[in-house]
Amino acid sequence: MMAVQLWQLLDLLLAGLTLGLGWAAVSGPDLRRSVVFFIAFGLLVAVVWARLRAPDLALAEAAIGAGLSGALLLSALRDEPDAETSDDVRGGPVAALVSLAGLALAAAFAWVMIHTLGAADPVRLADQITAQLPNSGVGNPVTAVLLNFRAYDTLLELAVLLAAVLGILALGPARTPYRAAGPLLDGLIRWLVPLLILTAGYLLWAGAHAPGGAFQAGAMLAAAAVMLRLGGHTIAGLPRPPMQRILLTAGIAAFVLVGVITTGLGLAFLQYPGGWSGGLILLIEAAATLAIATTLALAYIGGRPAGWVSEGSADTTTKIGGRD
Amino acid sequence: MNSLPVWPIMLPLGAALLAVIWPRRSAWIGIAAGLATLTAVGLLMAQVASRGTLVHALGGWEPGLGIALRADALAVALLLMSSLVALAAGWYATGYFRDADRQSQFWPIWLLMLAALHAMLLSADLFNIYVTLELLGLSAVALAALGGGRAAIEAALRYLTVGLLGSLAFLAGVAVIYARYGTLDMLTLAGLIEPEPASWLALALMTAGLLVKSALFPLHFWLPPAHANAPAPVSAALSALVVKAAVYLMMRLWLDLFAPALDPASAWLLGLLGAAAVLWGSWNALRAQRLKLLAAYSTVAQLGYLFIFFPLLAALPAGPARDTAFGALVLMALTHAFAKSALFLAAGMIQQQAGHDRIEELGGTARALPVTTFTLALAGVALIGLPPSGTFLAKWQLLSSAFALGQWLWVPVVAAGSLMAAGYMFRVLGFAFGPGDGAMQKLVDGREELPALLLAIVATAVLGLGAAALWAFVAPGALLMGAQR
Amino acid sequence: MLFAEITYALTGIGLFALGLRGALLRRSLLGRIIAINVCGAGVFMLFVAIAYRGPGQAPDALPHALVLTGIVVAVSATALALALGRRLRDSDHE
Amino acid sequence: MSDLLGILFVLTGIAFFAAGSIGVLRLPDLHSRLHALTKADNLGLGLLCAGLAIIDGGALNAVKLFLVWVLVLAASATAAHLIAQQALRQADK
Repeated sequence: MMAVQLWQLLDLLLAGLTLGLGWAAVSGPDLRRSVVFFIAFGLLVAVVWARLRAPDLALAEAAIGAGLSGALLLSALRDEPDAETSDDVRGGPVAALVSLAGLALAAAFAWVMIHTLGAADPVRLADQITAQLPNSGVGNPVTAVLLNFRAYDTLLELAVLLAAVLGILALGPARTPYRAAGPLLDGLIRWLVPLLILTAGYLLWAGAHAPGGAFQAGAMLAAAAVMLRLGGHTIAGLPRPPMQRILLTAGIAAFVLVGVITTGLGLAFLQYPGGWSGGLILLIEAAATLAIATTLALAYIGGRPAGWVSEGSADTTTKIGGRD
Repeated sequence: MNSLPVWPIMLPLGAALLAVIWPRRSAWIGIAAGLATLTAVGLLMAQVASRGTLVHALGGWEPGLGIALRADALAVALLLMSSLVALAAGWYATGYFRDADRQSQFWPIWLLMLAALHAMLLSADLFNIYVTLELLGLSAVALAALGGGRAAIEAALRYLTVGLLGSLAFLAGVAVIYARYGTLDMLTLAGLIEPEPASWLALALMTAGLLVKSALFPLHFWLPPAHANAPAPVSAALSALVVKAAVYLMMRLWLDLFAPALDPASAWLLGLLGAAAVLWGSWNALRAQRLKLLAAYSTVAQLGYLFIFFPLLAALPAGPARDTAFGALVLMALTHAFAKSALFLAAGMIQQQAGHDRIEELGGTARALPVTTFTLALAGVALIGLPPSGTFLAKWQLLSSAFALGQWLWVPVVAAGSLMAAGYMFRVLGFAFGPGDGAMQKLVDGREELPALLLAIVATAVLGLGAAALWAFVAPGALLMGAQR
Repeated sequence: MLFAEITYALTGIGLFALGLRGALLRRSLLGRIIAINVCGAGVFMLFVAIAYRGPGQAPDALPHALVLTGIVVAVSATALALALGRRLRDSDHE
Repeated sequence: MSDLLGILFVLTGIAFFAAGSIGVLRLPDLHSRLHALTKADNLGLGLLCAGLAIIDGGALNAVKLFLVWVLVLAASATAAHLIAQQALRQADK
């Protein structure tokens, strides 16, 4: 009985800390503080995922939610000349009204959820997933959902990543690179990058039966790219642009090819033929890892790398069409 | 298993990959993909017409555990609309983007947007719909930013942040549904949803998200700058297709999935907001100084009409009267899509030739660009709702349903909206036919005016004259999933 | 009803409302993006809380997969928004 | 017995973390704050990892925990160095 109450206390502490950091991150007006608090908030959310027995999410949140988002926000902060804008947060009656509305929404939402969670059957789809897990080709239920049961969601999610990075590339050339690293940072990068690549390979492989998978592995590779970029490597270790184009599309291409082949066999789209599930999933995940890493790395670079447009045309950002 | 529903999504998606890998061939890839997608939609339509609704369980898993695609008459009608409009706008884009780099940036994102639209129309899974909403939103923002000017980037940024909040509200609603009913499959849910607080909260959250996306007054503020500053083919797709996708989801939720849990009177809220949108949008279109801004405000108004149908449909009992009103709603949405895309493409043509789109300086346009001016006039016929356009029939039906149900309020709104639409369209035409040189260059290739003209002809003549066939095709699906209980 | 489930579900709702408020009230792009991300984290936490089934039981993997998808979508949108913001700033300096 | 030892290690580690955090909040200037942060946290994390390894008892996990400690050590040392360097540069301006 004591132990249960201790856990409850820890839950309350963790929940309260999360809310407090969330508040600190959104309340402003100092942008630098907001970014730092947001990164800390992301790490704390990763702890919450671990607490709620979602290790896959804890990994992804730490690497993507806190890590990469944080890196993106920090480099955006570099462009902000006046990070301490005192008029950043709206005040006055509008603010009071919005706060009141937010409070009312939260109260109504909370009331409904307390009643719903009190009455609803907590099984939902969990038992179906457990029952079909042996037929999915992998042992980790999250990977089974992502790459088999709801593989189509993951396919469209890779398309979301692609759309975002194509939008970024269309906006203009890459950000100015960082200056070359000093000896100490350079030494760290030399150590870390191979280790990150190794970890990515491990996470990709382990994802079949343990926490991990394409997204976590891709994020690790992207983290290696971010490190390289911070150390002064202009294109963050990426290959030449024609290869970048192929890598960007690799994940979706693997999905679509497998899907087209399965429909050709008279099966449903992405219905892996018996016995092939495990292998096909690993193949798709490997392609997706490379695609995710390339996408996130290019997003971090923030624009077209040199040579992105083929020879013969200058890489300009002329305003065609929008002559207004 | 019948795999036809997969192709309208996978053809543009696969083509987007090819367009990324071969940037110099992207225009050819895009047009070929547009034709192939149209063919696939045609085949799907034939199947649905002969065999009824098609369901494809992706991955072979039972829907619930897996995700199902579902092609019914409504979805297929809108698929046909989007593949036709996208093909015409894409054809136009090959001439519009003179710069090879812009051309190669445009096509992959354009094809991703088309895939997202089709995936959304066909999806029968609530979380999957969230993913398609995000894909549609991000690709639309990336396209809107292609204009490159400060106004375009600023509008795209607001479009993005507002859209993200909308998607998150939708997702919160999905979480409530999963917590209460334990599934995300809409066909399963159609038999489960009860009139209770969890359902209402979920619907309220999802509706809030979708109202932002469909730019219903007063959440329309992001639309005019985003649509008016994007490149013309993008504006056409945004106004004709992207906002309509959100309206389509509203139809699915309000008239179908949640209908058994709702008091018909609650749809009055949507109707009232729609009426306000008609008046506000038309008024601002009348005052607009630029042709593309006029077209964007006109979209705000025309979307308003679609929402006026909601209280009518909610009040009508199942039967022929409801089917007819439902058909009118679909007809209205389709006609607006073709007319508005034609209007934006024509406006883009004028903007490119004259170097501006200021309405009061359009003098001489009729002499320099007779086909484009004719397109403007045809699109105007459809937007005002003159016969023989589809809008005329739809508004007629809307008014007769309002009379039959005693919902008098909508009658003066429709009348005022139509009068103002006549006002803003005749204002444009008046200046276009007026004297002046308009600083027009001679058009190099007359074929560039064709896509807009064809779209306008579909809006004004084909949909109006073919309305009976459309009605017969869509009406049996008027109850959609509810019919399968 | 489990204590942890309801605690974290309510925390998620709180974060959702906090983020929404921040996104509506902050003027700077960076501030708004952070608020939207906090808002998203709130929705994700609601999903993960629903998935939790107590210390002895394996949690429901479906919401976990959905949240993983959501996290990736969120970082894509963040990157696009920041790139647009930078382009806007550049065009101000031109 | 080994559990008790492990818990002792973990608690001592937490105490170091707490001291470091208080140092960051209370110390007057950047360099002494950095000092408090890196010293206390590195030692604290080391004790924490050691304690967890003792409680777990497995050799493989002990190696992993050791690796975690080494990586954080390397990263925080580099970060502290970079921050201090940047501070000196700004002070020169």
